[in-house]
Amino acid sequence: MKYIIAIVQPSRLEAVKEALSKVEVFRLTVGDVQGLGRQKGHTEIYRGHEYQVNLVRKVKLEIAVNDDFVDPTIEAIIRGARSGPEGKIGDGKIFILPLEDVIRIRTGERGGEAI
Amino acid sequence: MKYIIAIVQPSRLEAVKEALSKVEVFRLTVGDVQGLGRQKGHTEIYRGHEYQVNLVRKVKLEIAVNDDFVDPTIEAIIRGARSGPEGKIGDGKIFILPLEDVIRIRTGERGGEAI
Amino acid sequence: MKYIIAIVQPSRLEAVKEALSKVEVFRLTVGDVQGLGRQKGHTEIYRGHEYQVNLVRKVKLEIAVNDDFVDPTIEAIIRGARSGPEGKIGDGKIFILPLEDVIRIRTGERGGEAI
Amino acid sequence: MRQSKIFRSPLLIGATFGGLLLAGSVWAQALPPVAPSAPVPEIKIDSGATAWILASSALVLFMTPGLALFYAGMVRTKNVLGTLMHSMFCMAIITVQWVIIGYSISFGDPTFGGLLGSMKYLFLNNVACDRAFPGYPIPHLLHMAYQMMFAIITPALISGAFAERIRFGAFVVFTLLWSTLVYDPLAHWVWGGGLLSMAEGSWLRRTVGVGALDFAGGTVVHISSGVSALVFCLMIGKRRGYPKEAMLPNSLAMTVVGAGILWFGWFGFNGGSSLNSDPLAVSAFVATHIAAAAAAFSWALVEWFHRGKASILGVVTGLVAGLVCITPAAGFVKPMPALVMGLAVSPVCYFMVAVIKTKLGYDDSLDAFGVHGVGGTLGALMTGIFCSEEICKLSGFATSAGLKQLQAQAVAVAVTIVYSAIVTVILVILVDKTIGIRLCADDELSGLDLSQHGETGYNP
Amino acid sequence: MRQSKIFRSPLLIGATFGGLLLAGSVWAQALPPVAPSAPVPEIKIDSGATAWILASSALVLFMTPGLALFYAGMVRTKNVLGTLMHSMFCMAIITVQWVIIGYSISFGDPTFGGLLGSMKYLFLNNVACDRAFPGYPIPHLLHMAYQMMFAIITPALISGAFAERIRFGAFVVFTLLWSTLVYDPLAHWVWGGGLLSMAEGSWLRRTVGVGALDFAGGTVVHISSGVSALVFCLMIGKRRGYPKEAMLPNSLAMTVVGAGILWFGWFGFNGGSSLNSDPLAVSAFVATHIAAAAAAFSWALVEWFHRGKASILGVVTGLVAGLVCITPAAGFVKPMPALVMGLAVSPVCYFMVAVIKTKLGYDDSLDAFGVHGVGGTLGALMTGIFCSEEICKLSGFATSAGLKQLQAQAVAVAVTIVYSAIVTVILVILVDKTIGIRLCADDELSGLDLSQHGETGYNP
Amino acid sequence: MRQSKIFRSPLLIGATFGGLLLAGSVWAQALPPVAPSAPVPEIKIDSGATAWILASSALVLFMTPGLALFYAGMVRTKNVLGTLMHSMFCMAIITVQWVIIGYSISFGDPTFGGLLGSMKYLFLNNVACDRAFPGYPIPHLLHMAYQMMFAIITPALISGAFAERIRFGAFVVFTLLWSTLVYDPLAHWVWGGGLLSMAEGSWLRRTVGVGALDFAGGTVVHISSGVSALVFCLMIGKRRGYPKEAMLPNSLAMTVVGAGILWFGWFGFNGGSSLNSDPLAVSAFVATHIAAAAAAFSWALVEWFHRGKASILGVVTGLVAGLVCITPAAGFVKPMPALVMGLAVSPVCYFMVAVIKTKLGYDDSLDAFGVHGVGGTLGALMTGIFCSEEICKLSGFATSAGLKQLQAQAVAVAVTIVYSAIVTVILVILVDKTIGIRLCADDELSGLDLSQHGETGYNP
Ligand SMILES: Nc1ncnc2c1ncn2[C@@H]1O[C@H](COP(=O)(O)OP(=O)(O)O)[C@@H](O)[C@H]1O
Ligand SMILES: Nc1ncnc2c1ncn2[C@@H]1O[C@H](COP(=O)(O)OP(=O)(O)O)[C@@H](O)[C@H]1O
Ligand SMILES: Nc1ncnc2c1ncn2[C@@H]1O[C@H](COP(=O)(O)OP(=O)(O)O)[C@@H](O)[C@H]1O
Repeated sequence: MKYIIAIVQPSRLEAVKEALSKVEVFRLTVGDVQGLGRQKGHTEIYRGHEYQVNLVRKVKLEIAVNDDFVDPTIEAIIRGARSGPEGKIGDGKIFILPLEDVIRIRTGERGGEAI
Repeated sequence: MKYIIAIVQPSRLEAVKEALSKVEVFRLTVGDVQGLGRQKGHTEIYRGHEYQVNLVRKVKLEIAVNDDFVDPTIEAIIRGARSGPEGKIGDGKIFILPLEDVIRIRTGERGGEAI
Repeated sequence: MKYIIAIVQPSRLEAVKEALSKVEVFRLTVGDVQGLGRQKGHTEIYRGHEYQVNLVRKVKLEIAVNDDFVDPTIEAIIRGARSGPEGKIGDGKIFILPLEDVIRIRTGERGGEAI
Repeated sequence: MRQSKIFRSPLLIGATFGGLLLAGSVWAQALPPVAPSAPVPEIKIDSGATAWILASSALVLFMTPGLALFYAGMVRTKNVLGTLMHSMFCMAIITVQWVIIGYSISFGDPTFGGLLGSMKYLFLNNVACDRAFPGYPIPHLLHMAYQMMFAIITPALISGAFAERIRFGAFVVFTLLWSTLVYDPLAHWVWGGGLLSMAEGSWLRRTVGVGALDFAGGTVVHISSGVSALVFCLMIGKRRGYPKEAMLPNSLAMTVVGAGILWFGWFGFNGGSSLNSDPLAVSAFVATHIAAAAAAFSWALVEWFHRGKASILGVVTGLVAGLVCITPAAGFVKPMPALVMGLAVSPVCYFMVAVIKTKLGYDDSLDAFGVHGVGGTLGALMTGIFCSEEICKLSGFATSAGLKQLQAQAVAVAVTIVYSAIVTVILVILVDKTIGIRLCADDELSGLDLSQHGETGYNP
Repeated sequence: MRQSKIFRSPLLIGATFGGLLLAGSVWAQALPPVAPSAPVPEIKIDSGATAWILASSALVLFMTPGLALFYAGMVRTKNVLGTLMHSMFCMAIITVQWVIIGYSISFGDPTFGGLLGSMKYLFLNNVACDRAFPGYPIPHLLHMAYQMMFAIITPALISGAFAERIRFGAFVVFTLLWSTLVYDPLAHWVWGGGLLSMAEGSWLRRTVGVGALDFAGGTVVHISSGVSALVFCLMIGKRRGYPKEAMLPNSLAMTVVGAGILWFGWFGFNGGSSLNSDPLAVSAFVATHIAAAAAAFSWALVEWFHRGKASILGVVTGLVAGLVCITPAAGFVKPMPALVMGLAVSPVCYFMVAVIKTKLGYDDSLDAFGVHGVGGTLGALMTGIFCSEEICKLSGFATSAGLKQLQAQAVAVAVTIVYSAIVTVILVILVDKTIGIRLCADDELSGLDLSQHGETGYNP
Repeated sequence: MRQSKIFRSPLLIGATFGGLLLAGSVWAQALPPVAPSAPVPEIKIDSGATAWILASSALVLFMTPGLALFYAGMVRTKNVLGTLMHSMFCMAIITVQWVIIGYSISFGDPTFGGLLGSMKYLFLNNVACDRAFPGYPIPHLLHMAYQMMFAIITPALISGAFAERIRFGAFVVFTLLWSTLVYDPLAHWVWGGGLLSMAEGSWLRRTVGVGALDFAGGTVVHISSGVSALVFCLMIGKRRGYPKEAMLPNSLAMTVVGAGILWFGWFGFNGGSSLNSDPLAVSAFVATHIAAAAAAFSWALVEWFHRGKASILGVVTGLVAGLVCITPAAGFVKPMPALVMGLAVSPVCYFMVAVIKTKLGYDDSLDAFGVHGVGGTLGALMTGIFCSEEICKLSGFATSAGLKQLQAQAVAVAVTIVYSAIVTVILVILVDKTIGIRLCADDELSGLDLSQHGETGYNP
């Protein structure tokens, strides 16, 4: 089992969700984060003073999957998250972490079937 | 050492915290997230137009524990997070990830005693 | 590769970012969280009623790094996050998780060079 | 099944409206011809007075959105819109009720010995825009409009008590009935020449020797709504989780905006109640302002001594308490007594909401009773103590010495409390039995906004 | 390159202003001496009337921030400041335009057979603060100020249609031109003694036999802006993602505040339009309030039947629709017809925004057309049906029976629609060709606030 | 120990109040009987004038919550309530101070050669609601109320300078003292017949030949508060992290609401300052509006040229600057000079806050000095340049040609600056030595809301 963490553009969230549901990944957790990376931030101006804001709004997805779902999930995320065929700086990253166990709180089920 | 991630209903947060403190887990980190899963979202209506909102508000707990604390922690979370004795769809999941090291910033302590 | 999670004081965020950039760690993801730990919360009073709020605002950093960057990263975080030379209760923790793979969405690159 | 549930509320609201109408019409027919009341000398309409009462009417109307914000800032995020709705919707339904029947009940010629107004003004018949309201230099229709704004905000005040747990349909039906059966008669009793009024031959005047002084609604508005609020919250029960769970205000900034608007609007509420742009209006205006300020100040002081910190919620609660307390007195007292009244009201209200409420354990969520009921009662009584011959003369009332007046005030307060409480009990039972008054657990958990209105307050 | 782009907008705005000025001056020279119009008896300035119109002017000005909030609450967070700006900046630029040339176009003596006002009031020449506005007991300068507030809010209304996707420079230039070429002439036609007015010998009077009734701006304000809004949103195109993506309001609480301010301010808008503090003002005030309430109520009912839930967005949309609908009628109808108008307008507007708009697929983002265009048209027509001899007499118009008046209303509506639509088409093309009207994709994605103004609405 | 610290502030506040009282009483006794001042012809109270000044008083009071929002939107989230408190609490304490002693200092008969008013009006003695204020057609008590609103907002303006870092107790004590020792005497000097006034035989009149023109508070309100703000922020020091850390406004939407309310209320501030509902009121009203609009516009233009983008914060800052600048002039200038003043003030203020402030490195957090100090000074001087004989006649002042007037203005400005600065220095030292003026590092870090008031602004 793997714990997949993906950082994507907020505007691509819907597309990623759609792409994931096509490969039958229906469960995930979403959070608001801010990213620092190659993508530049923006400038805000208040009463003539410029402020450089380098943190960029991103969305973080967390998806626990069984091993055979890892590749389709990754591909689906890439498909949904890339801006245009070329992709753009800031499109984000996917991190794959090992996952040892999963428990469904409602039933107490554990492991692969609880995912 | 394990890194336990739990997704629970916002309304159960207090109960989970209480249950955890009973097994002497006093340290954790909490974040607001939104979940997609079996639980259905809700409908919002603006000027006669219906919008399906399928992301559901959830709370994410992150708890780093030493190995012998893993099971009590899991049980405590289940106890606190389940809605009613049967549980309800949407009650959430617990994910167990391996944790290699912990450092307490203030003292620089590492490993089990820093947890 | 490691996935480093650090919980720090919101007021230290800037200092940590600076310290990290000194060791050439330029990419990371930041989120707002609330922590429970040794640090006490605060009291709020509404119309004469006191409420104990024990969750404390914290910032969570997530940084994926190649193995040889782990130690400099940890040291940089400690340097930036510690309040004063002694540190203060509540200064936070660093968690080191194993990371199996990284994919850059834009290019599809994988592994160490995608970090 | 789902259909029927959904439609039960609007149908009932329709039925309520229909019933009111029917009752009104039947009554209008059934009544004996009204005996011509003593002719009040008609005064010429004055453009200055009209200007100020137009402005005052607008100010009082503006208080209702102000109240909406004041209350909505104090609830949890998931209930912010539902709470706004409670006040805002009063603007819609009470207006309709008022122009159909409410004004007539309140200000029609006294019938049944001053129990209710006659149906003379049904559908605003006989309410002319180009003839003066008897005894005052403003058009009759303007008097109707000005009083309408009072009728709107009063039931909205109650909504602080049952916040975060009432079904919307139940709220609407209750509000319509309460306004018709509690507010309108009370307005008649005190201001319309009825039971408690200063009018020659009113019940109170015959009994105690003098009528009740209520300049802008201490009894009619604040005690009635405050007491009904207490009854209501006792009957509907506590919010799930109260008082164990912390239920923190979602936006005190919003509450402050609301309080600012309330203060601003209250100048119309009290300052306009002389129905003229005259020295009396000025006196009421000044008393109002001073009491609000003094009460804000004394609330902060009490907090400082009790908890070591003065809070903004305290300051705005205090200012509202001060405004409530001066309302019955505004046109009868001089500035320094107004200062004293303001300083006095906050400690009492604070004690009520911070100590007594906890002790007794009821959940008056936003302290509708603690502020309006308690502050209004205190104000009505203090009016009897502080009313000044000199100012009273401006309003044409010759006050006959202190004690008797205080006695009249006490009787009026008691009548208002008893009457409001009894009718509210009946209405709550009625509404609960027919459409159900309280949210189910799941709906309370997900909040008024989603469960009752299908909306969310904020979307980031 | 970057320079030139950035500076194109302010330069164009400068040019626009300059052009207006030049045109005005040339015209002022070129015109034949104005024939003295029929002398209106000068009435003495009255302090009460002045008080109420001063207050009304302030109230109407306050509506524009109210509108800013009403609209800004409905957009996505990233556009909240840009949307506020659309209304707030009208306060700045239209004021300047109005005192330079707008008032003169609107209220100068009719020239070219009532097509435009003369340049008599250029730079507020001949607008005295100590002489009465002919026929009314208020200073001439006060009439200018009061009318200015109308000129300000009208173009701001349009901004609901192109919300979330317009370039700021384009907005400014369009607004200035639209105000000068659409609003000012229309105001002249209806209120300034022009084509459509009640004035002796106006085109409409000659054609139909009677002038159009528009008490406070059904045609001039609401139809003109509503129709232009529709045209504009058709031309600028839909927001990216519309209607597939959910574009949820960032803060309905803000929208409610805005609606509360609008209701409050509308008392000045309609109640002040008698330009006096008289029975007519009272009548208009009351009609306004009743229609707003009734429409809020009926919108909630329609929602309840259609979707099973009444919403706060529905209630505030309804109240605005009611206010729009009563605007042309306020000073001509009695309270009960006002109630009917309020009840009637919401179902129609609801049908428009919830059904028709979806069917046709245009993106009138905040329903500027659906509420102001549709509600204004309905109101203008119903004015013809419900205007009451008795009330009309108060305003000095003798209405000559129903059908003819209805016909006059219909013609006025048609003229307004056609004229506004045509000029808007031309202006949109013009502005688009010169500086470009629509945000580029990236800017639309990051939002108006950052891309156009370099700010963010909320920083937690 | 903890006790003593906590209670030090309220005790000191009590002491302050007590001291003021004592001083007043002693003084009242000690003074020689006041020589009867030249009898001003008593004018009859007029209902229209009363209506407008009642409305104006309400409007000016409403500005203080408006200012609270304006400022609170600009601070960081953790300070939003504390910042609201700074303005809101002025409504409480200054009212109490004013009715006890402030009005008497300001408007009592000139004593000590016009340095202070006599104690004639202590506790509002001799301030009748049914006698006219000498020379004006409004009740004396109404004059007191109207002026009270000015006294309230003035110290609140200062709070923009020390935002986010002051102890609440220190704020309260400072504000009370400042109001008594700076505001009240200044009001006396300019409006109460004192040193700088137009009154026969005032010091300025004897020295320069003519008194200072300050229609609604350029010197008394804006320069005094602006200069004190500068002094205060220099003495209290910068916020921790300033200017390195970005301290972004938590909610510009809130700031916009505040600005809208300020504009609205300012109509009462300037428009009411004729203390009548007359042509002069209209003239002041119009000048006010035009200057606000022009300044909003010119601020946007300057930003556009300097940074390539116009911002909403710029527009609202500009409009406030315009309002400030026209305040001393409103009742003396014609519309077109008002336009010029509005256009002129923004570039100067912008230069101050965007360039000079950075250069000099002081932390006037919300630009209380940059806008009110600078804008007020500019306005006071330009009043001397643009005042029009024709308009001045309406207010009964015969202005004696330009240069002398300008000289009088300059002297008044200088006196105001020097006096305000000196007293503020003394007060800040005094308060700092007794209770400590600045938050400790931890409290500043956690914010005013939690550390000073035990509340949080938003709870999601
Ligand atoms: N090493 C990393 N650790 C944590 N987060 C990262 C890392 N690298 C990138 N990210 C996240 O991914 C986002 C996108 O990365 P960025 O460098 O801007 O563009 P690209 O996707 O083209 O590499 C960043 O904003 C950040 O949130
Ligand atoms: N595989 C998963 N990966 C990440 N998050 C998940 C996963 N499965 C469930 N969750 C989280 O748990 C929440 C509850 O899951 P859900 O399927 O609704 O009900 P249940 O708890 O009965 O399984 C989801 O909203 C989501 O946030
Ligand atoms: N075992 C843990 N698991 C998850 N988060 C933790 C853990 N221990 C500490 N934290 C996080 O670190 C923060 C700081 O810890 P705290 O105990 O207050 O002080 P210290 O840094 O001195 O140990 C907490 O608020 C919490 O967010």
